[in-house]
Amino acid sequence: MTEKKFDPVIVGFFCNWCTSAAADLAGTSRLHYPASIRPIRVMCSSTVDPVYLVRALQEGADATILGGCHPGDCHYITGNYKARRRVAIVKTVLKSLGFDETRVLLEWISGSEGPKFARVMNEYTDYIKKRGPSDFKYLDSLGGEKVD
Amino acid sequence: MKYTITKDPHEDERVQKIIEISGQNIFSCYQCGRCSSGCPMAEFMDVLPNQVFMFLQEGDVDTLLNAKTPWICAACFTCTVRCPVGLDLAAVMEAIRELQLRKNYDYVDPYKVEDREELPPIAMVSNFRKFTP
Amino acid sequence: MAMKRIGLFVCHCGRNIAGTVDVERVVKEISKREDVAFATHYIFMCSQPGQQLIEDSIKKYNLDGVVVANCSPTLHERTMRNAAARAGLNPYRVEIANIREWAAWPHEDNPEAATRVAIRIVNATIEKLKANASLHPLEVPVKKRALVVGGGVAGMQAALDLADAGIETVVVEKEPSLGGNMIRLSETFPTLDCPQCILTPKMNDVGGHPNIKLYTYSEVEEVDGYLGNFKVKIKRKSPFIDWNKCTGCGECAKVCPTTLPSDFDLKMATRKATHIPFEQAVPFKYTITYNGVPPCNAACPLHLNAQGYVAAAKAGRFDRSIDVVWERLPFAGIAGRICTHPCESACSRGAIDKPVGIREVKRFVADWAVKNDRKYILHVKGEKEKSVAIIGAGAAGLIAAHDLREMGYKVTVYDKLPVIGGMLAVGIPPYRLPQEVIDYEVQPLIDASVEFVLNYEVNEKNFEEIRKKYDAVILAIGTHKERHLGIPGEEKAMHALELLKKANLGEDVDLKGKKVVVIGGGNSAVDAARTALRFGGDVTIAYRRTRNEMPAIPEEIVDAEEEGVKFKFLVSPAEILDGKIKLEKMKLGEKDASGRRKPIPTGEYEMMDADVVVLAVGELPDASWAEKLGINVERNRIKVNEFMQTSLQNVFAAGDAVTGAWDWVHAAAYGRWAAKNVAHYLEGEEMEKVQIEMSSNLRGYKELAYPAKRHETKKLGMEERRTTFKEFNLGYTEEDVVDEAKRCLGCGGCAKCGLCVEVCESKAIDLHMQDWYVEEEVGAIIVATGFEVMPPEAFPELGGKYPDVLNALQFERLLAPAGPTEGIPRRPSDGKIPKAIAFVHCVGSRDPQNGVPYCSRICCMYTIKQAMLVKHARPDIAVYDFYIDIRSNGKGYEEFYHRAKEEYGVNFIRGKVSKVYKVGDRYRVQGVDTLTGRIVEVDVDMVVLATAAKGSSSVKELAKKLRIPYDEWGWLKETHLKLKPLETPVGGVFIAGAAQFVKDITDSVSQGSGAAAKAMALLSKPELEKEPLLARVDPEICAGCGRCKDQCAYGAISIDPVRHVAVVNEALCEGCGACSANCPTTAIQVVNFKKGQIIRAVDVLAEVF
Amino acid sequence: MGKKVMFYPGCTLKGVAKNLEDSTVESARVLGYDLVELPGWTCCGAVYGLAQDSVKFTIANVRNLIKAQNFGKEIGDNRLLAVCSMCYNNLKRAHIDVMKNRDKLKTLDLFMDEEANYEGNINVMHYLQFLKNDVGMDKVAEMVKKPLKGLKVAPYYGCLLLRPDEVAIDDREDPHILEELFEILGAEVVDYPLKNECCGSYHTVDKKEIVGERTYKLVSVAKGMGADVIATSCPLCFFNLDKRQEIAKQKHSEFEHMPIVYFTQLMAIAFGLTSQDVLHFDKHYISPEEVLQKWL
Repeated sequence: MTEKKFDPVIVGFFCNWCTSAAADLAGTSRLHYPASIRPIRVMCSSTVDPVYLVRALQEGADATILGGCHPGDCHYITGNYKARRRVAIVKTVLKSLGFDETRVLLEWISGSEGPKFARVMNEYTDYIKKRGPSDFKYLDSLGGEKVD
Repeated sequence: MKYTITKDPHEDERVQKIIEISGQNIFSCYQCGRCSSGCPMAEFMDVLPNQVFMFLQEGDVDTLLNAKTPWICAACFTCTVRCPVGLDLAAVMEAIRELQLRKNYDYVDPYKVEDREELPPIAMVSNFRKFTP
Repeated sequence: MAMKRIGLFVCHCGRNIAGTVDVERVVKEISKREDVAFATHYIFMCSQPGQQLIEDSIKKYNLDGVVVANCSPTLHERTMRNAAARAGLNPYRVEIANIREWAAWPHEDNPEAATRVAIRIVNATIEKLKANASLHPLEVPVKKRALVVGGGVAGMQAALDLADAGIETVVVEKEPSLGGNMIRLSETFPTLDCPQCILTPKMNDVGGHPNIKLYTYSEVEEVDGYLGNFKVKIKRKSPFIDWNKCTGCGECAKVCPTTLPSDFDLKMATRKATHIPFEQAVPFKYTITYNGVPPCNAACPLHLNAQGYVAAAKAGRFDRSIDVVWERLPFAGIAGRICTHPCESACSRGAIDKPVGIREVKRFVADWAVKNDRKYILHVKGEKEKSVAIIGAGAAGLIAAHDLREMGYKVTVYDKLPVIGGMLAVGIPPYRLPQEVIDYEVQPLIDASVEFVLNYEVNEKNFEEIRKKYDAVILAIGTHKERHLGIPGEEKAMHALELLKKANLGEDVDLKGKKVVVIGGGNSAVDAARTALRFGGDVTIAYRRTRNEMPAIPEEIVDAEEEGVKFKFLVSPAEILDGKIKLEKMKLGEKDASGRRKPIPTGEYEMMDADVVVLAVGELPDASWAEKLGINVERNRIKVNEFMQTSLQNVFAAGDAVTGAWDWVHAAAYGRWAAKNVAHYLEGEEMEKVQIEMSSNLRGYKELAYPAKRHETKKLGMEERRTTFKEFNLGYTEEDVVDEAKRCLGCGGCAKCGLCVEVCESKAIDLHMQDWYVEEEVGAIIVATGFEVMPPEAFPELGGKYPDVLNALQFERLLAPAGPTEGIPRRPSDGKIPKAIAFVHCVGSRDPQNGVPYCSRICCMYTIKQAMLVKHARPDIAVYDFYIDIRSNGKGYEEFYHRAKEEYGVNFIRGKVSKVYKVGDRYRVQGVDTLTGRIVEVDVDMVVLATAAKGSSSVKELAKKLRIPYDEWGWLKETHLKLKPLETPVGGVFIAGAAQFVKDITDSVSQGSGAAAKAMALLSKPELEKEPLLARVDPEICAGCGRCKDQCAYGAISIDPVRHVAVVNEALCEGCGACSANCPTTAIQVVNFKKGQIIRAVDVLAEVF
Repeated sequence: MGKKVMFYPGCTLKGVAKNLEDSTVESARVLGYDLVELPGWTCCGAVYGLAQDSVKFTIANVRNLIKAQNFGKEIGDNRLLAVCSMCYNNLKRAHIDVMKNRDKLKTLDLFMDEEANYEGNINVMHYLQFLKNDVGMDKVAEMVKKPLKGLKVAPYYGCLLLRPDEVAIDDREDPHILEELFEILGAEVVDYPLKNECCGSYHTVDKKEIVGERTYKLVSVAKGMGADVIATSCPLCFFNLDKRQEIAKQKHSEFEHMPIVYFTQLMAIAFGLTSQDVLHFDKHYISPEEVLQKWL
């Protein structure tokens, strides 16, 4: 795959109240962003267990993005603050294990920020393209566990 | 009194240059006028500070290059600290002066300064720094 | 468990989806899955035939799960779920795959990619769906009552609408009356109705409505519970008046001597400490404002109610004033003469000019009582058998004797002197404290059978006997031993105590024409010097530091100087010779422990003529005998524990003997504590730790400080002062004392002088009333806490510190017909009617750098209204209105603006003012007219600043209790600005009026009604339906660690103490899932968003292909 | 010997503002501090450059800061005192500028390859801040020998002590530090509303008529408030308010002269330092001698 174009895989966890709505708005506004983004809706950014992020990286994603409401705006009062703490921990752990912690991104995108949603998706994809594929997914020892 | 806008002021190179030198987004001015009303030098100006921003927002840099105002501003920062949107007006005035000075233009001639003996050195240093290239 | 017969329905959405996504390929791809029993596509799934297709397929293929691939779930999730339900499938077994907004539209430039994303999204959705459980909405019971917080116009509207609908409503208002900001207004735009006319009927309705329970002067303290079932604890602040008894007659306010700035009039007027905010107040009940213990009272070691007796004196009620003193202290005359007055040092007035002459007020009322034959009577509260001996009839001994006798003990006081008073009698010269005063004030003790045994010296010989005879003993033996300097020739010197004792006992000392040098800088040095002067001496005080460091009372030093005492500073005695004294020169060094600069010897000497040298270098207790009896003595002082108890258990000690030579008030304070603990000891109760100090951070009302110098007392003629021992300070006159008392700034609010209690016929006033709490259960809460405007002081450049520069709400009071100036604007500084007024818009608003970023919305209109009202009241007042933009976007608003401009002659100038400053007694407004491009200056007499509005300052506290969000400016956050402006994220909590954002009356009233309707809709159901997508605990694997509990923002999780597992209160849970992400064992999961479901979806999404 | 603190006098104090330098150094000596002149200091540039793309105004100041860094290590103190408002403003802004903008610092460090790099720990202080925060107003009060009782002083801050915000030594709209000092010196302080307005600054070189008008306004208002003197800390304000009264008088015949002093001169007088070697009244156009006679 020497000269082959690198198309990253980015799993996006979007909270139901802000970032999902922003994604809807970006779509409705026909704002384009790369198909690298593979979205899933969650109720709140705080519901995203660090395991989800790691799992995505393990299973082949080159990056993950977590979108929540702006600080102070959380539908669930303080969920986004909890998410912020969790992401910080994931990043620290990744870094200390020698992995690229910038492959986890936390962004505050409110329901009215369709353009921002598209911009973040574009910029982050470009960024990950520059970084190249993640080496995390090639770690056999961290192979995915069975889930029932 | 008529001015024809021929080009989107946002695209005007000299406006952009002023934004670049001053580091200020001149388009955030909403014309409250507080800069002018607080300006100790305003009564000596031909274009009020708030009008400077309107000229820039309309892309009319020529008027400003020919105006006395940028050379009358004393960089006292009264407008800067009171501006509701946080514009550093003194920096914008400096940028307009710079457009001239960088063409090797002397606004004052050091040889023509009177009472040079009694003027404090800081007066001359600051004057020349502001008004000569 | 997992679904095996899933149906997929892909929608074309016309060309919206199908134009980009290859729907057939999606169907084909998904059909390959084993768990998919049926897959199809259709042009409009949301249409009737589309829904029918789903219903039919469910039945036909016996589907156990459905994925509809169409648009955002916010649009048609409910539609599809209902369709499934009609076909008998549990609606929670339907999931939406959003392939329109998330695949077709963002990738419409790349159909191939869009199709692949769509397939992936559908696959992920199926993975999630597979483990979905069948769920049923929860039902929550509802308490059919409501709470409205805030009694302004929005809150009242909401309360009335609810009450009219038959819902019992509790209204909580923090002020004593309903009305909010609106009742402060003069008139309202654009109709020019007066709030008194249109709001008071509403207030009365609220006050009298059978379905409304009104708590004014109250605050929400705690909120518990959830949607439909809130428990609210309400703090009822003590008005110190029983409102059930108060008739609103106002007699209390008539006699109240304490004037405070009116909070209702925003300091534009004053009011009494007991007050009704305004004439139409609802409820019409009086409230006493009490801020707490004032600094004077706190600083007094005896905690006399100084503000109280000063207040009564202010009213000319000297009888009441002396009673207030007597509540804590029988020795008013002594204290009034010699106290070192810590009260005055703490007095707030001192920060402005000089403290109030508190001591002299007390002195005056004590003398007044003597003159008017009002005697203090010691009332013994029930005779007791036990007896106490007190050794020493000085400051500490006397108060201990008084207190113990009052408690009923038999008290005997022993003293070695022939007179009562100890150091008061022999240490303080008679020109400061005549013996008659002591005798007069001790008489009530004697009348109440306190036994005094004089000329009786207690020592090691007779002490044990006394100790056996009495149940307890207090040693208050004072400091009657001279300290020695240890310099050569000291034996030639006289000691200050010796000199003072002779003077006090009427002996003569011949010092005529002699040069007297007094060594020392304390009170006894000054006393000795002035005494020697009266004996005819030529007196000099020699002190080793400077005047600044002298510990004597400063005014006594001044008195001494006036009388002719000379001072010599920075010298220390080295040797006393015949007729001379050798002094070593000193200089000042660094500060020592006492905070005074230390004298340092220089090694240089000088000689001074001295026929008599008087040493006043300190006194010590003579406690050597006590030490012999086994009482611990340290550094010559009797050692006591924190209860004033000595090492012998029934022996207590107090006063200078314990603290070392100090002053009367501290000796008395410790004496009182000794007495208190003796009583505890005798009754076998726990003793109390001595606590002399108390602090008060109250600082009086500066605005009450009209210029008034401290009054000086009358003094005896100088000739008599120099030659006789007659009392030299004659105290205040009757006029002076009243005038002086008026200088008090009323730090504590109500002074508790008790004048109102006397006049209240219905006996409603209780100055000891405490705050209390009530609990209410409600189903819905409406928050209508309103707004505040920034104070003018926040804008010094606009002259905010000047008295005639007001904010608009203050000016509103001046325009109000019932306001302090009866609707004619007058300058607060001098009461003059202004000739010109300037209004400044956008002060702090639209100014993210210096204030708030938003437009305060109402200012343009109220400023125009105020300008108009000024013109109404006085057409000759010129009005200048400096604005940036006139925002008149309401019904009739623009027309109103034009009337001001066209008919009323208001001058509008477009440009923001940058500076306002005083020129003479007018104010120069430095503005600009941005339209003509000129600087505009105008001199006016008043300036009104339209300052930015912010949320009510107490709202943040309340919001935290309710768990509703707010922004940095204090506005409460609605769920959705456009579509859910009345709701909050917390179910059952609604917001109305300016609590959400500043708004005018029209909008506030509408919102009040709107919020009431929302609450009614909620309360109209007997039970509430709730989405069942909530957290659930698997008790089998829950470890009970509690980490989920810490994560829950709703307090929905608790740990079952018995089973030691987490339990979710389903009524409180909102289903965010914060708990599940933190659970180390995956025991707590949100139903249908389980970890396994998400991970399977993630696996599909992350997979590379 | 008092405690040593670094002092940046600036060019003007060495000539026309000798009265400012000597009264500062001597008043500090009374308070127990030795103001040691920063060895090898160079001109501060008087005005700070506002163009974003230029570093020329920062170089000299950073060089001064580096010198202070070296000398500070020698005397064991990192405070660099300035009393001229312009010097203070420039040094402080340069410090803040390079601290905020590390790239700029890097460029400068590279440019000045002879010197050590600036470490950023020099505490640039105005003498007033030093009095208030380090010496303590109590200590100042202690040293007052001749309280200036009855002298009405209009405190004048001008621009550069208060603006821009990041260098302000006090509230920019309602400063009180001079007021506090003068009250401690026993003087009566006039509530002077124009205390933070510009004097016309460097326009005194080529547009002295404008400065004359400013002086007319500033002095007349102070007079109207009943002030006997205006006290300032900036040699340029001092020059404009003092010397340009000549023009004010020519233009406005009703104009009344008023002496201008440095706040440090008032300190010196209150401390009993009345020698002309400290006060240099010959440096004043309008002599303050008559107004201050009582305390000299």
